[in-house]
Parts: sequence; structure tokens; C-alpha cells
Amino acid sequence: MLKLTGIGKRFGGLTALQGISFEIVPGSITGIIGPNGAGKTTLFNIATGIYPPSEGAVLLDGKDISNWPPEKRAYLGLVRTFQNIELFGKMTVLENVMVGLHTQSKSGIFACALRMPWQMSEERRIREEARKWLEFVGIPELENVEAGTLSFGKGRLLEIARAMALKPKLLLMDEPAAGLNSSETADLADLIKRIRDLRVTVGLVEHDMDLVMDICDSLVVLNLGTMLATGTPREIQDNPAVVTAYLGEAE
Amino acid sequence: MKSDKLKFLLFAVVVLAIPLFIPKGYLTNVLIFVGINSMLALGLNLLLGYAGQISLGQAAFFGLGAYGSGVLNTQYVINPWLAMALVAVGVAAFAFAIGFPVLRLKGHYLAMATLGVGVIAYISFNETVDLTGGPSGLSGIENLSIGSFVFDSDIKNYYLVWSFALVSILLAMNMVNSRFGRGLRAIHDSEVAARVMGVNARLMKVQVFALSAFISAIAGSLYCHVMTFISPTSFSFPVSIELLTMVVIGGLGSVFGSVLGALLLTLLPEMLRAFQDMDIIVYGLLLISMTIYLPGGLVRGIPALFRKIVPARGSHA
Amino acid sequence: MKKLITVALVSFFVFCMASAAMAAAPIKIGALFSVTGPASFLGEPERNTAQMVVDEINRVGGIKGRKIELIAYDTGGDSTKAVQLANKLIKNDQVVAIIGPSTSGETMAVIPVVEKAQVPLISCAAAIKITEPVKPWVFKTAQNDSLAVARIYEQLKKERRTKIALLTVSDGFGASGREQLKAQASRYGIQIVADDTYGPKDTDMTAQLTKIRGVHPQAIICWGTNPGPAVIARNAKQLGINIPLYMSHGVSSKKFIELAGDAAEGIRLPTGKVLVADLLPKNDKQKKSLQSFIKDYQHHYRTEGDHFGGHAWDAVMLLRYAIERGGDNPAAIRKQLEATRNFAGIGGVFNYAARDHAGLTKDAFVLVEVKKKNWTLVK
Amino acid sequence: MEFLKETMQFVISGLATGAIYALIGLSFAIIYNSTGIINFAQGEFVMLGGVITIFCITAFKLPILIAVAVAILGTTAVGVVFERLAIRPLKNATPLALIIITIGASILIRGLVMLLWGKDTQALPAFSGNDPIEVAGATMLPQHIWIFGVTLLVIAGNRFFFHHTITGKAMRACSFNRKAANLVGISVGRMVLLSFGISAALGSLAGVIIAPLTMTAYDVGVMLGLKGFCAAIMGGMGSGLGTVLGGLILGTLESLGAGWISSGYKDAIAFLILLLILFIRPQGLFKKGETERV
Repeated sequence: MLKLTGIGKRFGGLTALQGISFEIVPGSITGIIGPNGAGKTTLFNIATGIYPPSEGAVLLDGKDISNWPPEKRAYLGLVRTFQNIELFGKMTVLENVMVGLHTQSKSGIFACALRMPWQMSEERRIREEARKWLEFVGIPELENVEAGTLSFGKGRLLEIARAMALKPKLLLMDEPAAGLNSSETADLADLIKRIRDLRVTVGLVEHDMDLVMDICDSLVVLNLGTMLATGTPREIQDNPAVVTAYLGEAE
Repeated sequence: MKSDKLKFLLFAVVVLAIPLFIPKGYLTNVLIFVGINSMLALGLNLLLGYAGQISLGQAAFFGLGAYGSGVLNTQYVINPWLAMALVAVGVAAFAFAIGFPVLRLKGHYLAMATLGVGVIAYISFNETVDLTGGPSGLSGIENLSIGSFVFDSDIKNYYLVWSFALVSILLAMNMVNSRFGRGLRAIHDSEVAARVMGVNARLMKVQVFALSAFISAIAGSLYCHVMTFISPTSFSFPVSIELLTMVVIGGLGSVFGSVLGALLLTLLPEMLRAFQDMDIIVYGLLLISMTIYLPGGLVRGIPALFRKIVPARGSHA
Repeated sequence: MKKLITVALVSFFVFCMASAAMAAAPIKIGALFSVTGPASFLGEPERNTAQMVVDEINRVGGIKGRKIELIAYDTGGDSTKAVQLANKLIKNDQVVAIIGPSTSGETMAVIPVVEKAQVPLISCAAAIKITEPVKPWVFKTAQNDSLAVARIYEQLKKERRTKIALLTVSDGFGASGREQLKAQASRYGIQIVADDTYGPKDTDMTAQLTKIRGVHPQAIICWGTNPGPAVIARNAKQLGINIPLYMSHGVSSKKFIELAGDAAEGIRLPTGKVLVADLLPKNDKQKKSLQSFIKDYQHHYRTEGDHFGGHAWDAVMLLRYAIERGGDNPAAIRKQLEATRNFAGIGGVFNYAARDHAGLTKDAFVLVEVKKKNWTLVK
Repeated sequence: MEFLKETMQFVISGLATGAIYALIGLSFAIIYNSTGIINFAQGEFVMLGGVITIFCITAFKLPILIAVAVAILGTTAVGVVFERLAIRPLKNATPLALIIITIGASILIRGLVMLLWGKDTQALPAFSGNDPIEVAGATMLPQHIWIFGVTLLVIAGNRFFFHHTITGKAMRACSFNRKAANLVGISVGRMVLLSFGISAALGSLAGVIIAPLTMTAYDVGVMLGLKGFCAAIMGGMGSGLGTVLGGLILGTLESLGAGWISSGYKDAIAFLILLLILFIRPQGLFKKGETERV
């Protein structure tokens, strides 16, 4: 599905990433872990096109998309959520999800202003579709609430609903469990599994090890901008280099 | 949705009925300009309030519309309605073209660039004397007409201008509550998230820039045919600032806020006349205090104030 | 008995006259002046003067016993506002005539309004196109630019200076002057070798003057209003330019000398006679009007009355005499204004006619030169 | 030869005007750097400097040095009051709200000055006479030397203040990261107030030294403010050499534009070049590129 080959990124003189190569297999849940400052979010930003890599290539289904802008990648079914949830705060919950259906609708500026009949029916369609996704994440009752007023947990769910509305092939989630309590985290694990059951490949940056070990099929470990290890959760758990990176040099 | 339609209908009825209830004369004349300013404010609000992109050069498009129609009307034989359409499309195309480099900028750089566009347009109006008459202005523009019906009185012009304003308002309301409008508002709230959702932020910003130029140009054409005389000072930097003020005071991201802002700022000099030379001071004070105490603009501030007062009364009862 | 009848009769007459006086509503005259904004240097003295003259007329009993009410609005130099306020004066205040606006741009914007409403307008702005072609309801008191240009060109011709450079401000005043300067040049055998402009808010014109110096003209004519020309005078001195420098009547006040300082020495400009009232010969027709204006203005506002205030003085006086002759009906006022002959005002001796609504000849201007920080007549 | 001489004069005149823009640009940058605010009332500080000086001289017959001091102190006070009354009460200030507020303040200040001191243009006598000085075939006035000198002093002063004093360093810290600055015990509020004060003082200083050349009136601030803003943008909104170079380039371009191409379009030329700079190097002419981080 998503293949990264030799990705490197420098900001000015600072090297944030170097020589990152791995692949996210279709239908899997792949976790990307590593201590703070390992470059996980930077990697996601490169994968989704928020900025281009300094070197290396990003391939999606074999296609080189390294220099594509995010909006173009979205049409290929690549979408993400954000660490600090990026909702459209002044829009309603339903409208947020409807933006997620942007790639599946096509009314332009004129059709919208003139209320063409086919635009009206398209509007009805995406409205229904959006409601479906709110139900999927379990917040249908909030549809008319302004998104900016949601609690952190609910906001997270909305962000996932919005991303799912895009009918992604690959969903990248940046620390979805951050700021959630344990019962919310459990619900999240359940939700991610349901997402996978819809045949959506998931990439996950996460600090919550229990969650990662529970749901991930394979893991990629980053440290200080380089790849430390890849493998199944079990392999990673037993990898001494990973343990050292996380716990510091053993005495 | 439904309530929006109702609001619009109500508003349209009020607008169409107003001339029947106000004393004939000067007020009708002022309300014509409220209509023109409403269109201008609406155009800017689509850009600023919905897409979150500032423009300090809005007067340029207004002026291009006015001079386009004015020059075509005085120096060439062309149907003024056709001219109006051609000019508006031309101005929109111009905005579309400069939109790509201009709207790549953000924040105060964008403010500066749009201001620059405004200054350059203003200087061009002044310097192309053969075409525009330069600083002395362009006179002899005809009133608009349909067949033998000439829009030559205040009341006729009132209905002319406000029908355009109402159509613009309706189209704008349609647009902001649809795929395109949602895209714009998404860009405003979080450009990065919007792009990740497949919203082509760059293109959309440029499109709405062109649309706002289009509306401003139509307003300009109407202005030149209503006034029958135009000169560059009506399209200078302070005019852009005044438009910005209308939008902010009326309410960012609100179609009716634009109208309210236009109404208030067009009538304000009237209300401040009692202060004589002090009016400029009162104007400045209003700008500051409104921004501090009514940041959502009048369109949100008044209902909020109302809600504050009404429950207070209810709790006593 | 006889006595009683007399008393009754007298009291009856007194009663009648009193009620007649009470019934005589004031005559409403509208005024649009740009009291604030970039043209406030015009609008402020104009408003002050108009108010002063109206008060003076009312003090001596008004026009045939009726008081004048002056309704003056500030346009801020904005032509949209000028149009709105002209409408207000006509429709709400129902004035019989309008004085102003102060600038040519505003006047051109207001013309369609007054023409349609058929209310006489006496503009205080200078551009020639205000009254050319003649519009039935539009008159003006400010001298045409063309007259000022003619005054300068006559002098240049006399001194056999044929190559000149223009430096005009890029606003309505400068543009109108520039048009006239170019139009009349060939008639006087004058060749324009440089034609430059500057912005109203520019602070340094050495670039333009350097360029002008490079083409070696025999005189420079600068058309603008303060402070631009003062800056130009100083820049010219800085660059060591010592050919004659002519200014327009736009700077004909002491203010210019004050701003330009030493650099003002030797500068010439055409001006209305108000600047040099004391230097005029006793038999000058305008001398009486000029001296009374200067005295009154000094008395009311403790500062010197200028050329611009003079435009408003003339406008109010012209209206006064027109109303005295024909009553306060707008059409009658228009007719009587057109019939004005030999009115010696501040701006000149006015002779309006059906085909001339500007009413002045180039005698309205005198050419003055700054010498020792004061005006002297150029002979 | 003639051409060279003319060009020399264009450049000298341009540099002199540019130095004025640079000074105003610097005063813009000071507020921007410690608060992120573009102060549209900056031109009014410049105007106040000139107007108050002239007022002190004509009304109280104060010697010029004292008048200048009074003007700078007075304007500084205005800057401080402005920050207190209009900027500080604003909660969750968006850049737009700040633009509107500062525009409102500029209108207010202009209105007050108009009411207090009238609408007339006033001239200030030159500090050291009006005898032209010959430089490489071109001429300039003693006042120009004053302008260049003060600009140099201000650059040096700026540099010293922001890099070698505790307060200056604290202000820079605020500009980099307000939260962090707050955490290490810097009172951000005080720094903002201070930046308005310094900026107002600098603006009025510019206003004082240019008044003998350009004269002054209640409405001179608008255009000067815009040009200063241009200079600052060209220099990348830095408070150092970039802005000064930006101002000098802008002034020279204007002058050359007026001399070589068209005096009517000279401002248009300046703004067109500004637009091109923004399109090609939005971070300013002299700043190294920075990748925007998300």
C-alpha cells in the first residue's frame, strides 16, 4: 500500500529524518512508535504531503507521490488525523463530516451558488452519508453542535468520522489515544479494529504501548530520526535496541 | 436551511417595501449607496469572513468595474448591460490571474500585497488620462435603461441596485451552505486539515477571490451608472479600509452582517453630523470599542446582548 | 374719535407688518464644502466666509426683510458624499440654491443632481469644464484655470521665454491646470519640453526637478496646492535651479511663503486680487469689496482671509443680489444670476451671460512675485 | 556625463527619502517583533513627532532641543496609552482585529490632532540651515545628513539594545516564543507595553527630523506609514539592517522610477516591485528561507 524508500528530511541545518524505508501492508494496522522527538509526526507530514521529503520517495500503490500536495493524495484515498485534532471549529459536527465527503462530490462554485438540481441531490446524498459516519463513531446526537465546543474525546471521534467519510484506503492516525482516559482508549481500540474490518489499512503513531501491542499487526520503531527496528509487536518487545532506546542505556 | 430561506424572504420583503414607508427624498438616495456598499461588503466578506483571506485592495475591483463600464459607456457604442457583464467577467478573470501568486501569501504579507494591488489600480485610474479622464474624473455616463424605461430617479435606482444586491445575497447564501462554502470555511478554520480532506485550498481561495472581485465589479458598474460621474478618489485606499470596517463591524462570516455593516457605516456620517468636526474622532472610537467589545460584529453582538437582558428579566418574574 | 381711529389704524398696520415679518420664513441656501479631508484648505475658509457673510446680511435685516438660513454640510472631499448631501439639501432641506462644492471632482459629480432638480449651483471650484459647455443651472465663482494660465503665458511671451517645463500635482486641480497649460501653449508660441507630475502626498521632488533641469527649460510652471509647491520651491533651491519658477493660484496665501521660507523668494504666481488689495490703485472696481472682506474676516476669525474664502464671498453675494432682484424661486434665481453684470467681487468683476457661467476675464488675475517674504505686483 | 550626474542626483535623493522610510520601517518592526502586530497607527506616531515639536516651538517658544524632547516623550506616552486602552483589553486578538483596532486608533489620533492643532501644514526650520551640500556632482541638504546620522545611530542603538541589554534580550525572547518567555519569568505584558513605547519614540524621532524637509500636518502619517510598512516588509520585518536596506532600496527605486520612467507611475513602480518581491521571496529580501512547520 504505502511504501517509503530512503526518506530524509532536513529543516535548515537540522536533520529530522534520515534513511527511513518501510512498507505498510494492505489490510494491516501498522504502528509507528518511538520516543519523543523521534520524527514520527514529521514522517506523517511527509506521507500526507504537508511538506515534501528532502530525499527519498513516497509510493502509494506503486505510484510515486512524493511531490503531490495533500489534496491530490486525498483523491487516492490517503487521509490522516492530527495529534492536536484539527477540526473545523466554527462549523457544525455534521458539516465537518461533510467536508470529509469533498472528494466524493463535485459541485463547483457556480453549481453551488445557483442551486442546480443535481447539486441539491448531491447535497442530500452527502448529508445522509455524513450522518452514517457519525453513527459509525457513535456521536449522531451531536450533529448540530459547533465542532469547536466538543470535548477532546468527542472531537477525536469526529475527526475519525470525518476521515472515514473520505472512504480512505489508508488512514494515518497521529496519536489518537493522546488525552483519552482508559475507557475511551478501549473504545478507540474497538473502533480502530472496526475500521480495519472495513478493509481500511491503518497507520498509527502512538505512545500508548498497551494499545499498540493490542491492535497492531506490525510495528516500525524510530529513534532520533532513524529507523531502529521493524517487526511484529512480539519481535519488537524482545528487541534489545528498542528497549535501550526507550529505557536508556542499561547499567 | 429552511430558516435561511425564510430569513432571506423576510429580508427581501423588507427591502422592497422600505421605499413605501420612508419619507420620499434624501433617505432613498442614501439607501441606494447602502445597497452598493452591501454588495461590496458581501464580496469582501466571502473572502475574509468565510475563507479567512484579508484584502486591503478591494476598492481596486470596485474601481475597475466602475471605470470599465464608464469608459465603455462614454467612449464606445456598446449596450451598457452587456458592458457590465463583460467588465465583471474581465475583472474576475484578472483577479483569478493575480490570485495565484497573491493568495499564496499569508497574514500581513497578504494584506500588503492586496494593498499594493489597490494602490497600483488607483494610480492607473489617475494616470490613464485619455481613457479615464484622470484625476478630474469621467463625466457624461448614462443612466441604465431597459427599452425606454430609464433608471433616472432615486426610487428607480433603489430598486435597480437592490435587486442586484438581493440576488448577490441569495447566491452567496446558497454558496456558503454548500460544498464550495464548506470548503472555504474549512480552509479558514484549518487549512491543513481541509487540504488533507481533499479541499484544493489554493484553487478555492483564488476562485473566491475572483468571485468577490466579480461582485465588486458589478457594484462598481452600478455605481458609475447611478452617479453618472466617477473620479479616482472614490476607489482609493481609505475606501478599502471602510469596506473592511463594514465587514468587521457587521459580522465576519455572515451574509446579513455585511448588509448591516454597510447600512451602519453609510448612515454613520449622517448620525455623526451632530458632532461636526468631531465625527472623525467618534468614528475612530467606534472602530476600537466595537472590535474590543463586540468582536463577533453587530449581527452576533445584538442577539447576544438581547439574550443577556431578556433572561435577566425572566428570572425576576 | 379721530384719535381712536388713528390708534386703531396704526395698531392694525403694526400688526400686519409684524405678522408679515413673522410669516416671512427664512430663505434657505445650501452649501457643500470640503471642510475636512485633503481639500480642507479650500473648504474651511469657504465655510467660514459663507457663514460670516450670511450673518452679516442677516444683521442688517436680511434680503428684503427675510433672513437667510445657511445649511452647510461637510463633504470630506468625497464625491459620493457630495452627491448624497446635494440630494439632502434639495429634497429634505428644500434649499433654493447651493453654494459649492469646493473641488472640481465633487462639482462634476453633483452637476447631474442639480441639473435634474433644477436648483442653481454656484461652484467654488476652478476647473474649466464645470461651465464649459454651459449647463443651465451651474455657475462658478472660482476663476477658470485657463485665465491663470493665460496670465502666466502672457508674461512668458513678453520675456521671450519659449521653452518651459511643467510639474503638476496628480489630483483634480493639477490635472485641470495641466490640461490648460498644454492646450494654450501653442497660442503663445510656447514649447513644453518636460511634462512631469508628482503625488499630492509626495515629500521629495528632486527627481522630477533633476530631470527637468536636464532638458534646460527657460521657466518651470508648477501647478499644485500646499504643501507640494513649497517642497518644490525648496528642492529647486537645493538643486541650484535659477530659472523663473511659476506657481498656480492654488498657493496664493501667506501660508505658501511661510512653508517655502527663503526658497519662496522670486517665485511668481497668478492670483486673485485679494492678496494685493492694498497695492491696487484706488480706482480698481474690486477694491471696496476686497477691503471689506479682508476686514470682516480678520475681525471674525483672527486670521487673514484668502483667495478661497473669496469664492464663497462672491457666491453668497451673487445669490443675494439675484434674490433681491427676482425673489427666491430657483428658476428666478437662475435667471437673475445669468443677468449679473459688473458685480465687483473678490475673485474679479463678474459678468454672467447665457453662454458664460464663469463670468470672469483674465483681468481677474494679477501676477505677483514674492519679494522679502511679501507679495509684489509684477508689472 | 549629464546622464551620470542626473543618476547620481536620483540616487542621492532616493537614499535620503529611503532613510526616512527605513526609520519608520524600523519602528514598525519593533512592535511586530515583540507582538506580531502590524500597527497601522505607526504613521500617526511619525506625524505626532513633527506636529508636537512645531507646536512647542510656536506656542511656548521652547528651544528646539527641548521641543523635540517634549515631542518624543509625548508620543511615547501616546504609544503607551494606546497599548493600555486599545491593545491590552483585546482578548484572543486575531490579526484582523488588531489591524482594525490600529486603523481605528490612527483615525482617532488624526482626528484629535486635527481638532487640537488645525488642518494647516506647518514647517519646522532646518536644524543646520538650508545651504546645499555638493556630493559627487549631486546636491543634498544639511538636513539629509541629520537623517542619515540619526538612522545610523538608531541602527546602532537597536543592535545594542536588543543584543546587549537584559530588557532587549527579554523582548527578543518574547518575539521567539511568548509562552516560553513567560515561563522563564519575563513579563510579556510589560514587554509589549515597552515595545509600543519604544516604537512610538522611534516613530516620532523620524517625524521630527523629517519635518524640516517634508513639512507636517495632521494627515502626513498615512502615506509615510505605508511606505515604512513597505520597507519593513521588503526587509523581512526584521529590526535590523534588512529593514534599513529595504527602505533605502524603496526610496531609490521611487526616485529612479520618477526620473527615468514616469513620475506619475513612480509609486506604482515601487509597489509593483514590492509585489514581485513578495511573490518571489515572501520572507523578505535578506532573510534566509524557512520551511513552514505544521
